Amino acid sequence: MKLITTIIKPFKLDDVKDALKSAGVQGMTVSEVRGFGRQGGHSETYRGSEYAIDFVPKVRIEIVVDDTAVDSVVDTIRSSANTGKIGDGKIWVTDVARLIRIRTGEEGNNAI
Amino acid sequence: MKLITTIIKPFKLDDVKDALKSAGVQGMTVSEVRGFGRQGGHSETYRGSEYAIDFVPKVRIEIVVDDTAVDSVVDTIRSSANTGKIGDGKIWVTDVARLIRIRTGEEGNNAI
Amino acid sequence: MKLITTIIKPFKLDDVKDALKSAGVQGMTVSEVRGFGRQGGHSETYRGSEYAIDFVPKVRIEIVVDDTAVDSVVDTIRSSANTGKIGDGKIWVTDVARLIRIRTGEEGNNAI
Amino acid sequence: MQSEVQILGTQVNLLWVVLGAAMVIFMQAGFALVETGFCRAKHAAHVVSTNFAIFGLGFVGFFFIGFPLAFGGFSYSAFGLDQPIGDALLGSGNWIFLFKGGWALSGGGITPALLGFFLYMVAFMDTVATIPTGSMAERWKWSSFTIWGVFCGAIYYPLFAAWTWGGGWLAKTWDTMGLGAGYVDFAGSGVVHMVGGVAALAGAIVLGPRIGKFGADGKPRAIPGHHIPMAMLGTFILLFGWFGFNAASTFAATDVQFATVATNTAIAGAFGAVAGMLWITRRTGKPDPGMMANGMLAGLVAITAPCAFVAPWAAAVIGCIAAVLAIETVFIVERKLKLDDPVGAIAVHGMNGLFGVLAVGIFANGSYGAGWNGSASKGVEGIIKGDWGQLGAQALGAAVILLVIFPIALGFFKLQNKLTKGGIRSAEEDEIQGLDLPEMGVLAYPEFGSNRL
Amino acid sequence: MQSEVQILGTQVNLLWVVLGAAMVIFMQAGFALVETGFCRAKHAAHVVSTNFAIFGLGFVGFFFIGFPLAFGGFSYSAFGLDQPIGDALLGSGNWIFLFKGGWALSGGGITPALLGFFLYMVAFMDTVATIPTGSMAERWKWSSFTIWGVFCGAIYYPLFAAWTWGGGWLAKTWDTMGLGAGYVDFAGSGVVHMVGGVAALAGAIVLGPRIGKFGADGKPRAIPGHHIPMAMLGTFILLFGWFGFNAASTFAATDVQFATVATNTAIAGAFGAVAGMLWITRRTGKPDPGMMANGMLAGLVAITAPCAFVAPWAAAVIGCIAAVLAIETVFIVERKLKLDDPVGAIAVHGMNGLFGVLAVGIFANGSYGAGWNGSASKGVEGIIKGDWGQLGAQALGAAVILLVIFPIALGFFKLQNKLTKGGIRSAEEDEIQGLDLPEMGVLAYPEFGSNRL
Amino acid sequence: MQSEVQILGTQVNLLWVVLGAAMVIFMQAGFALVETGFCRAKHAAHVVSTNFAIFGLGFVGFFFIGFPLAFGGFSYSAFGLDQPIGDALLGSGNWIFLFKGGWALSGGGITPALLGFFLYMVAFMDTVATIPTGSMAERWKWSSFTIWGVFCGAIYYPLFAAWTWGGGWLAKTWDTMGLGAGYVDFAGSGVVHMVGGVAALAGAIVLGPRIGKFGADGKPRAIPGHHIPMAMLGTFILLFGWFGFNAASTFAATDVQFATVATNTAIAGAFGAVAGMLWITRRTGKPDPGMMANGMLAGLVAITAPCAFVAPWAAAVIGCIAAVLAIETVFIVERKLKLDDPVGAIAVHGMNGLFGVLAVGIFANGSYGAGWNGSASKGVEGIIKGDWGQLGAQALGAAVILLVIFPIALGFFKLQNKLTKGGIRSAEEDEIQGLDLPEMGVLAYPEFGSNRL
Ligand SMILES: Nc1ncnc2c1ncn2[C@@H]1O[C@H](COP(=O)(O)OP(=O)(O)O)[C@@H](O)[C@H]1O
Ligand SMILES: Nc1ncnc2c1ncn2[C@@H]1O[C@H](COP(=O)(O)OP(=O)(O)O)[C@@H](O)[C@H]1O
Ligand SMILES: Nc1ncnc2c1ncn2[C@@H]1O[C@H](COP(=O)(O)OP(=O)(O)O)[C@@H](O)[C@H]1O
Repeated sequence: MKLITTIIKPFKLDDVKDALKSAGVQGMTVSEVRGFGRQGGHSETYRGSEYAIDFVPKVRIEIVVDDTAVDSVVDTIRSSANTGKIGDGKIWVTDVARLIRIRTGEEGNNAI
Repeated sequence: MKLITTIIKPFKLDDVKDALKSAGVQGMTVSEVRGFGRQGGHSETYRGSEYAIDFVPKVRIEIVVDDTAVDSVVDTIRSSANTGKIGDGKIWVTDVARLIRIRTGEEGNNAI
Repeated sequence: MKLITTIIKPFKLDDVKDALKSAGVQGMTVSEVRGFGRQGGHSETYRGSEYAIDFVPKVRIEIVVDDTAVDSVVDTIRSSANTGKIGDGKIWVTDVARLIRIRTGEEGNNAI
Repeated sequence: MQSEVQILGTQVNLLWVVLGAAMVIFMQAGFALVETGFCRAKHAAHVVSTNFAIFGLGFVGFFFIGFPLAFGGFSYSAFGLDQPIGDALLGSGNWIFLFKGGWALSGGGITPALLGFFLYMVAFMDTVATIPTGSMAERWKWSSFTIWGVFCGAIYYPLFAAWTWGGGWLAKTWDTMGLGAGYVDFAGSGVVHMVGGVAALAGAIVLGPRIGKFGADGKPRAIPGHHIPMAMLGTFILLFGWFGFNAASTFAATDVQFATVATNTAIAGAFGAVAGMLWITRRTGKPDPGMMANGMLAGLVAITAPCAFVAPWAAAVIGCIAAVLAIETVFIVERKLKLDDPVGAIAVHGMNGLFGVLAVGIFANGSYGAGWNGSASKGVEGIIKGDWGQLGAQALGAAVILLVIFPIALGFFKLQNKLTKGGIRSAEEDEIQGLDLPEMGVLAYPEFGSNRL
Repeated sequence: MQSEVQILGTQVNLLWVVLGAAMVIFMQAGFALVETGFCRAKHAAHVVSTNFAIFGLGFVGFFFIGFPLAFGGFSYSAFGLDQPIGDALLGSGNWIFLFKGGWALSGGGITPALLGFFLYMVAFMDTVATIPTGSMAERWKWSSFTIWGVFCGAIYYPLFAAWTWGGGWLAKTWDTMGLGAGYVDFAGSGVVHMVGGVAALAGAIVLGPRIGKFGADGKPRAIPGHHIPMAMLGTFILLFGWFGFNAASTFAATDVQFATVATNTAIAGAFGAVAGMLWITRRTGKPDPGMMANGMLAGLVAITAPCAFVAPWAAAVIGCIAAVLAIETVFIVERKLKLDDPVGAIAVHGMNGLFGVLAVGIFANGSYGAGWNGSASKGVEGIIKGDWGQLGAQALGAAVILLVIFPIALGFFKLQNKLTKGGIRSAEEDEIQGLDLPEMGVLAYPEFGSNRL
Repeated sequence: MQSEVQILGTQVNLLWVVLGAAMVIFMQAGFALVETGFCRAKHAAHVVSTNFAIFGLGFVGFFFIGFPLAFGGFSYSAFGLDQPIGDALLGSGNWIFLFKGGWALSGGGITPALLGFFLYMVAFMDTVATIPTGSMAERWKWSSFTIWGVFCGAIYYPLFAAWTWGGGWLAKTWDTMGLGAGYVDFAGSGVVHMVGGVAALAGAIVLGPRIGKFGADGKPRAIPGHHIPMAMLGTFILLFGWFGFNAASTFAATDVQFATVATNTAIAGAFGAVAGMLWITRRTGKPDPGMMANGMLAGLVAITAPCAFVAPWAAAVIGCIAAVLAIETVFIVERKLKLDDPVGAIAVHGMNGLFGVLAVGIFANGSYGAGWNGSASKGVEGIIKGDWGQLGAQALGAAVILLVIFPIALGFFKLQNKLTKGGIRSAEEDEIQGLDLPEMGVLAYPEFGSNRL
């Protein structure tokens, strides 16, 4: 099994979620993060003093999938999260040694 | 070393933490996440318009442990987080190549 | 490629970010977490009842880097996040099988 | 010559008006909180700031031009205003359309009493000005908004105010058309709320719905407000201020009808809140806090015109009808008209302003309003007393708002939209990101929710 | 016949009562914020909505039935109420238990003065009604709550109000039992706060503690409130409104004792806040903001009955004692009685309502209250003046609240709990998740904390 | 002997003062919200609690000592205070520096009228006391702060108050130095705001800037406030309360100048808000909500002294100048003086207090203030009327605040800093973590942002 982690633009969350759902993904875990990257931040003025906002809001999605599903899930994310503008985000894939469903204790692909 | 990541129901956090503590786990990192899965969301009505709440609040715990501790930690989580109802969550295990304690620079099992 | 995950004290975020930037890191993803560890929590009194605060606020940074950069990034984090006091946090390194830039579809080191 | 007692009476009357003005001005806080609470966190600094800035923007317009246009010809003896500060600017006799005099509160006649009257009136004007900030929230470009503020204070509000409270042509329809005691609007269901409500409608039409408000299928999607307690606090502040809004509109502590007015106001608000709760529970299964708040506000808006003229039981009935009307109007605005009004301003102020104006012509029981508008009326009477004339005057007033004032608002926003580079709507990327940083330069909550770090 | 000056005096008196009523109604916002701030975010829309809806629910009950039952026989000359609108319904002479007259504010005698009086009184009733929303917060089923609201306005509050302020039997104990000037409660430490406080106690007993409030060992666990600034704002609003609550209870601007009352009120609140700060710091090491706020509110509750009858130094003493009492009562309620009162309503309103009632009998200095309750009293006197009779009357009143009114509240909640399917407590899973979504259909803060996305 | 009408007049006057006092006390909520909103979430419980506790702390000091020192010799006939409760304590004749009498509001002469006067005055004192909580926020040790509260109520505020409003030497400069009508400060631009503002300045100097406020290069860094709607609500509450602050300073409803005062107050606030918006947009490109709020508050502070003496056009001019002054002073305080004032207290209250004091000497038009301070003045006149004497009196007053009162504040904080173990500044690690947990024992928002779980 693989863990696919992706960082996307927040307003794309609904699109990505819907696309993944259609692609058969049955579960995922989402969290709010802040990104630092090429997109850069910007500087604002508050009471006359400048302040830099280096981080921009992003959303992270984690999905554990069967090895065979990795490519299609990655493609689905790519196409649904893409705006073509800088800051669209990343997808990375890591190995998962074990996966357990807490409710049933099922392991491996059955637990996805 | 292994990284054990688990997604549980928020109100189970105290139980899981206490169980892990009793089981000898000395450190963990917790964050708020939102889950999408079999449990499903629900739809509500606001000012007469329906809206779907697809994500449910979950808590993620990350624990880096010595390889030998993996099984007992997984079991501890399973038993303390289990309610038997849908949405109890997942546990997954990934490999950790290196672990460093920032304060001392210790590495490996000593850094846990 | 490797994923470097580090848990640091929140007020060190700016220092670590600046140090990483100087060290040539071009992207990272940051999130708020709560840590449980040797630093311990503390107990407070609210309306006369005690309550334990077991978790302390921490910040997590995730950085995907080229294999060759791991050591220098780890060192940079260590030196910039270090206060010498308990609770400074951890750094752990895991393998990344694939990395994709959503905007362009680039893969691997080009996507960093 | 006035006796010592009479002088003391006018002093107390003036005090009542000034206290009332302070309470109405405090309502700005209520509007700010209701609107901000019912919008999203990413626009919160923008929404609250429009409600803040409007106070000064409208004020400046009213100070220089609006007040003279509307009230230059006004005279009211109760608190020592025994002569007008000006005269007709447009029209004459029973057919005056605009007044003049007292520009920038300078020139003769600027007595303490006149200043107290100005203060009360500027507070009412600002209520009108702030109503569209609700229906246009989350997508109104700041620079365009500021122009509305000045326009409303200088021109938009003064028009209908001049025709009615200022003593203009609609106040004289008892004479010119034999309709009741002329247009009667005790504290402004029409002059303030409906006039503001139609501007809210015009603005919502010109701006179009927020991104994401309507699905691809054209169905409205809920966009929940980010802070329910804030909106509830705002509602309470409005309720409190409304006692100044309605009861001090006697302009006199020596006219004890202020007590009737205050109590009728509370009755309509209370019954509106309860009716709103029951009705929305019936419609959607749960007591949506937003609709409960709208129900109370709807009752308050609707009682504003009739509050001095009706019996307590009628205030209760008016409150109940108003709440149902507000909720149903929200549905119609969204589902039929496909308009996006984040806080329900069109339903609450527009529809119930209209209902309040008509309610005078229905429920007035003849116990108050003798000599109103200079008429020979022995008391304003609605159709429950068998008199249809007053309802006629009221219907005429309402029609004028719909057919004259609404088009002016619509024309203003359309023209401004055309003349403004990029239009009066915020840039799409700013709206998506939230207007706070791009337009105001700060986040409302840099440390909460997704904005922290 | 009244002279012109007298007429103006009654007009001003009525204005004072109406202004006071508006200020007391504004206190609803204070209660809403204090309670919501001291509860958790996941219940915030529910808690704030109970405090909002109670205003209308209690109002409706009081409008139709409660006001006549309590005040049908009331007459007060200061602002033009020269004759009662009704008569005894139950009892007669010195032993009246309920009144009648003016149902739904209709029938004869519904003058502006009567309406102003109603407005002031309905505001007091709503204070009673809202007190239990604090002790019962985070676990009170919405539909069950709504029934309490109507019951409190229609029956619960009117009982003790009829017996005291309405002119019923407790007001006559000077005659029937030779006790002081009869039961004396200037602005309602007993009639309002203690009556509300014992309902809060009854409700907390019937509902039981929130899930997680007590550990397996039976020790109370802290459940910190989610919004301290909100609770503090609420406290300030209550302080502001209290000037209307107490000072306007002279029913007369022509009775300058209102100034003494206002100042004593402020003194007790200020000293209560300081004493609360010192005491909680002594007990737990830190100046818990919640306890500071409770300290001020305790002082305000305790001064409410004696405020017109005591010297400034006594107000200071009362404030200090009240704050200590409140804090210690919080400890007793949690640790000994094992009850869960999220906001301290039992300690603040119940215990200090009791203390305030008795404080009249202790600290009254005889300078005010001549002829109170129709007695021959030359001024209400407490034991500091060597008179134990007033304390007797006060103790009797307090005993009646404890032994008659409290059982009625307890019986009501117990009965309702039995008759309601699933009881009057929210479903366990709803309580764990937070009542906002399951009961209200919306989250208080869909974008903050764990609720965002 | 007073006629019946006159008696009623004094009763109404007293009512006005008591209502005004309630409104001013409510301003504490405004200060609390503005300051808390403009600070960070991790200190929010601390900041709001200082603003809460100061009310009681200052009150206690003023009750026992401060009021007698300042107002023991004061007598004012309008609402029945026909004789002073005390006498000179220090000095005599035209050169009185402190008074005595009425310690702890006991002894003879403690009439309702005196108590009402006390209430109004204690509210003003608390405004002074709370101003430094803004400039010293986020780093002021709680225990040290509490001592300031008592000191301000007991000694600090009473000094300048005694010299001016109390009837001391600065009120007599018309006689002793031939300067205008003596120092004239209608509602306290100087006595309250500037006196508070220089204490804010002193405190900011002694505490030093917050950790992270200035970069290594010495450049100020922005530390955005955590809750813009909260700060805006606070500003609205202040605006509302300011009508009590200024207009009730006539001490008389029978002096209809209260209406002029109220309207001038609104004008200055409105123009200040608009000017602030335009100026900050010009300077930084965006309408910073904090600066808009500061602009309105600056206008309100500046009009406070001259409000009764100037024409509406002058109020507008004063409001505009005040806003620009406030913004520029914020820049100077941060960039030149390298001081850290999180909420702009020095700029708003200090600088515009000064400007308001001088504005009397510039814009007063001679229509009001005849016989002020016991002088033979026919009306206070500024240089626009060709009279430079009043400006002299005003400049003298301002100089005294700068050269005598400011050093007292600075000395107090420096001494306290020396005498206190660890100084009056919070521990560094507490400041970094946020003062809420270590000093107050609770988090303001345990469930929002980074504090949840
Ligand atoms: N090396 C990295 N490691 C972890 N996260 C990264 C890395 N680089 C970028 N990110 C994340 O991806 C987001 C987008 O990256 P950015 O460089 O701005 O644009 P793009 O995705 O178009 O290359 C960043 O905001 C950050 O959250
Ligand atoms: N494939 C997945 N990858 C990542 N997280 C998942 C995945 N499936 C489920 N989750 C997480 O686990 C939670 C519980 O899953 P769910 O399917 O609702 O019930 P159960 O755990 O009983 O199977 C989800 O809310 C989500 O946070
Ligand atoms: N085994 C672990 N797995 C995951 N996170 C850990 C682990 N141990 C510690 N942490 C994280 O690191 C933080 C610091 O650890 P702590 O033991 O307090 O001090 P130190 O880093 O000095 O050893 C914790 O708050 C927690 O977030």
